[in-house]
Amino acid sequence: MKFKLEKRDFKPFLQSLIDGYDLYAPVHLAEGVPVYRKMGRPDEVDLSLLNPQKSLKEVFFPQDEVMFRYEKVDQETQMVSTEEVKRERVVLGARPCDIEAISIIEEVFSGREYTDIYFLNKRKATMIIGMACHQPLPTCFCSSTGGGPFVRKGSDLFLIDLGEAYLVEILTEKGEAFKKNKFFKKTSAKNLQLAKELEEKASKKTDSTIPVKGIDQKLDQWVESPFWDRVHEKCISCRVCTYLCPTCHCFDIMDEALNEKGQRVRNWDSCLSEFYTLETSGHNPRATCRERTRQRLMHKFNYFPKVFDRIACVGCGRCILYCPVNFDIREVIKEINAK
Amino acid sequence: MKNPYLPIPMVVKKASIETTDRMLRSLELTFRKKEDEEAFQFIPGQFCELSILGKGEASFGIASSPTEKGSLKFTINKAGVVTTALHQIEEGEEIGIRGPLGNGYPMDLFEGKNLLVIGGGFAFTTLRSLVAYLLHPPNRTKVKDMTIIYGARMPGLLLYKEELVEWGKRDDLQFVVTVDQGNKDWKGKVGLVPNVLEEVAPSSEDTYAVICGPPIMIKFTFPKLMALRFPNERIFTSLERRMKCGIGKCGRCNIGHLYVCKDGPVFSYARLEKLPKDY
Amino acid sequence: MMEKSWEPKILAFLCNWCSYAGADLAGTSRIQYPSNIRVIRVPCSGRINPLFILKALQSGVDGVLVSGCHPGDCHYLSGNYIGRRKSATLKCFLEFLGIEGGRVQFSWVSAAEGVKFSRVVQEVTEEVKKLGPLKKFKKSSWFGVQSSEKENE
Amino acid sequence: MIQQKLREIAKELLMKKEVDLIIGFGEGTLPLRATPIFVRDPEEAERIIWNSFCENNLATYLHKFDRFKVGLIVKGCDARSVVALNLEKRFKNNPPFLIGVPCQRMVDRRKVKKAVKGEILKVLEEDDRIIVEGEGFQVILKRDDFLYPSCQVCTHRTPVQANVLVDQPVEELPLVESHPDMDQFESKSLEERWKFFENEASRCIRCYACREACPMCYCRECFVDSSRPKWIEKGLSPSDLTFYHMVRAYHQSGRCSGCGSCERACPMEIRLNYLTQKLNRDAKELFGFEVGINPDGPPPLSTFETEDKQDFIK
Repeated sequence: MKFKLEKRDFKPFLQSLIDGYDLYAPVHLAEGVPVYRKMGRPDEVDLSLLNPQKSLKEVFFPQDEVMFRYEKVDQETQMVSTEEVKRERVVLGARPCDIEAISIIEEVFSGREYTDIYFLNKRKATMIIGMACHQPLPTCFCSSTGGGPFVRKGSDLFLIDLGEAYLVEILTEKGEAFKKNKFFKKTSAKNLQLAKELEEKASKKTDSTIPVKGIDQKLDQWVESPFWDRVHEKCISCRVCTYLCPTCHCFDIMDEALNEKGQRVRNWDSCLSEFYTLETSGHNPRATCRERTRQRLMHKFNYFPKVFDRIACVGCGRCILYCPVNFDIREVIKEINAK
Repeated sequence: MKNPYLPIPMVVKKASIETTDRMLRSLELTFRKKEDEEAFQFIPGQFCELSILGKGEASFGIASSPTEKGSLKFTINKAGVVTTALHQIEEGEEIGIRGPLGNGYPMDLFEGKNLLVIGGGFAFTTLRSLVAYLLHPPNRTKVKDMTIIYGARMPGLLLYKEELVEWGKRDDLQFVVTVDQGNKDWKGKVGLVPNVLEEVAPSSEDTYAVICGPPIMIKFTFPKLMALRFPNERIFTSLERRMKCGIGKCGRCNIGHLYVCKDGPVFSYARLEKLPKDY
Repeated sequence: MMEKSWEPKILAFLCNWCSYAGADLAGTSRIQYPSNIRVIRVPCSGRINPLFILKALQSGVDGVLVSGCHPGDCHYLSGNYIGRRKSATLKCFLEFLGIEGGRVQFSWVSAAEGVKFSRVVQEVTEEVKKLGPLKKFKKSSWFGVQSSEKENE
Repeated sequence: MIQQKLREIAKELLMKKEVDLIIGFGEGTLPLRATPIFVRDPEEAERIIWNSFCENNLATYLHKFDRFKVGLIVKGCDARSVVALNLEKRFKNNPPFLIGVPCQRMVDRRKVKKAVKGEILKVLEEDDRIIVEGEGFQVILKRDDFLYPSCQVCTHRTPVQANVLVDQPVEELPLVESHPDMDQFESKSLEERWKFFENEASRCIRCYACREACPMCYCRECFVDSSRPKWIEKGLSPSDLTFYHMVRAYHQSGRCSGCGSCERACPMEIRLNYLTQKLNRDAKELFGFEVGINPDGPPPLSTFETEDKQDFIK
């Protein structure tokens, strides 16, 4: 089902979303730094930038998240779990790569034996309004990892910016709630044609030549390769790539206490940190940057595919764009492929 | 949907210092709620996350046997924030617990076979669970010959001393306790675990071996097992890694594509051989 | 209403050899000083890691007093001189960031200066009282607030 | 010219086996970027480049490669970091061989990006101009308008201590008198200053890139990682974020070369440079100490003068 949403109706449309849901969308903080935030007013939404530094995962798996709160009253401890999502949510303006990444995290957090209720509750309560990328960055390689700037997978609604208006596509049952939305108008064949052209143009722009195919099997033989002795050299062990990565999902669980009250919190954690695997005894299974860099890359391209049959990279390019030392994952993939 | 991160409340029934260096303390916990107790079904080798609110969580192997109904036993080495708190907690106080977690020992494989159990130091906890389970009257017939070798650095560092005496009196198992260094009161064996293993020389025929201990012990015992012709797939060990969630989500305890918390902690050497040496 | 009931909490790090003894002397001589201070005895004012001061402020005190031996009197010869440099840089830095200088104070009090100790505590308490409760970066004002629950402002 | 000279020196050092490896800059994979490279083979010395985007402080790698004899390509600020590390006795047995480059000041890639509409695909440097090209556009920018703030105020561009210097020393004058962020910050009231600081810190994602990029942050265990005592929680509460940034900066007191690497490394574009600039100014005013210039003696906070300022002490 396809509709047209005029730009002049966009703000009222956003207002209707804010009235009906918790609306999450990119907003500018300062200095041109956008983030996903819960919106209070329609004019905060800023779709001009492609991807905020911190990816969409933040909306489903916040960097710091209270798991439960507790209070000690006499001898008894009362615990209040915070997994419940109180209001239906809408995410607007997410790009296909980030949306794909959510499904990657979902693979881990759903799981057969144990389910991560905090993530899944949010996922279930959220409708995703995806947005096409017209101007992929030079660092984008989603076309190489099986995605693309116009890939609709995972979106309930999908917006394509046609200049004067948005083309709205309703893609799922969940999205059909919007079928009768008063701002959605009939669309024309001309608009559909324009969308098609934009799609073709954008698809050509993202790099589809990064050879990730078969890399998982290739890496089977690479665990002890001297290749890892050099790859890590320039890495300074910060966590930029893992925190900004839309698919990285490691976390730490900590207790924060203040007198008789407290909370158990989970915070993002990173395999690039020395303290990530350090045991109390002092033993560290991944003691140097070499093993930790290997872990990051192997997890994305070998370990993850072994369990879930897909790589854990969506080609968003954040780790390349924001790395302080210009560590380029594309180069590493190419190098592995060339050997 | 159940929230796997929420601890269930338990109460410290009994706390006791196990060793003369006072670094190991055993806690016997009872369930606060009847329904929690009924839902808690485990096999030897599984572990739990114990939590003291405000301090955090840490994982510990269950030292009691499933046959010992009504309570759970853990033995805790004092090392970090949580373990120190667990050393300070008093009888009657509350502890949060999540579990049972992990795979446990492959009891189905052991069935009808001989079993060799080798333990060193405080890694004996889950082995105690295993042994106590098998020595429970109807279970003893599950395996044929049982050989147990347990070593510690000094007599005072041996765990579960009273039980060790009991086991030593039994005639349905070969039980060897050894210390690296004896003292004037010690009348038992003195010798390192690998050497004792060589001496005892159990047959590898139709036998499974379970080995848990400090890395240095494993390093020297493993070749002796090889010399006795134990194949890799019949040697099992229980690994330790830093853990947080215990359910295969938080990411840190992976060895290759496997998670120690979810796919382990018990692995056969045949399986470990194929993985990166990330442990 | 707030002003009437509110009393500042002040953490005092006192060096074992001089200021702690000075406080003791104030006590045994029955010299009155405000009960707003909580004392932590430290071996030397040079032992004070600026992190202690910041952590104290974060954890809920409204002011910090560090007191040690007079220059030249340090039991460890130079501890208070080294501490003086750390104090100077920290004080400048905190004021630069926007934390009132009055919240972090330093003094020399010898074992014989019970009267001075009492005066210093009175002055510090008065100053912190004037500044009001510290809200900036205090943990408890933020406790239980999650980044994900924050709305965009 | 500088680039050629660097290659020659690197090649010679490696051939004569005077160093195990050279740490320098190579071509980055993005426009406006250079990337650290680690050259072990004399033939590979050809990969070394020099341009206005060699922004990292390579001295930070000296900790990672402390078991090697390192030939380090340094700008003025990097060299001062090495001197400061030397004061802290970091290289007792293995001092690095410093290949000094009198620095032409580095270009702020973010400033350039913001000045240009559209994606930059190619960048050329010509004298004092930067030519930026993208799909269907070419923009010529005046180089001096796009420098890092820390570079604008730099007064020690020529490495103070280098085993070799690849070019003539440059004139040591700051381009602007005072740090732009500093000025702006200091003109504010106490409350406004805190608000600004807190607001900047609020973007922090605790990635610790600022810490890792800094050569002076080499503690085995940082206060943020310590669990006993636990100084700080790991979440994003404004209390912890400001606490982290206060302490991280303060730990640089009397130690920061002012290279600005922390700020450049930050993916969230948090301004950090003004904090350490302030500490440096204090070190100079209070103790007459300038980081990296005084090659002898202990760092200022490990020593004292009996005459030190104490008017703030009751």
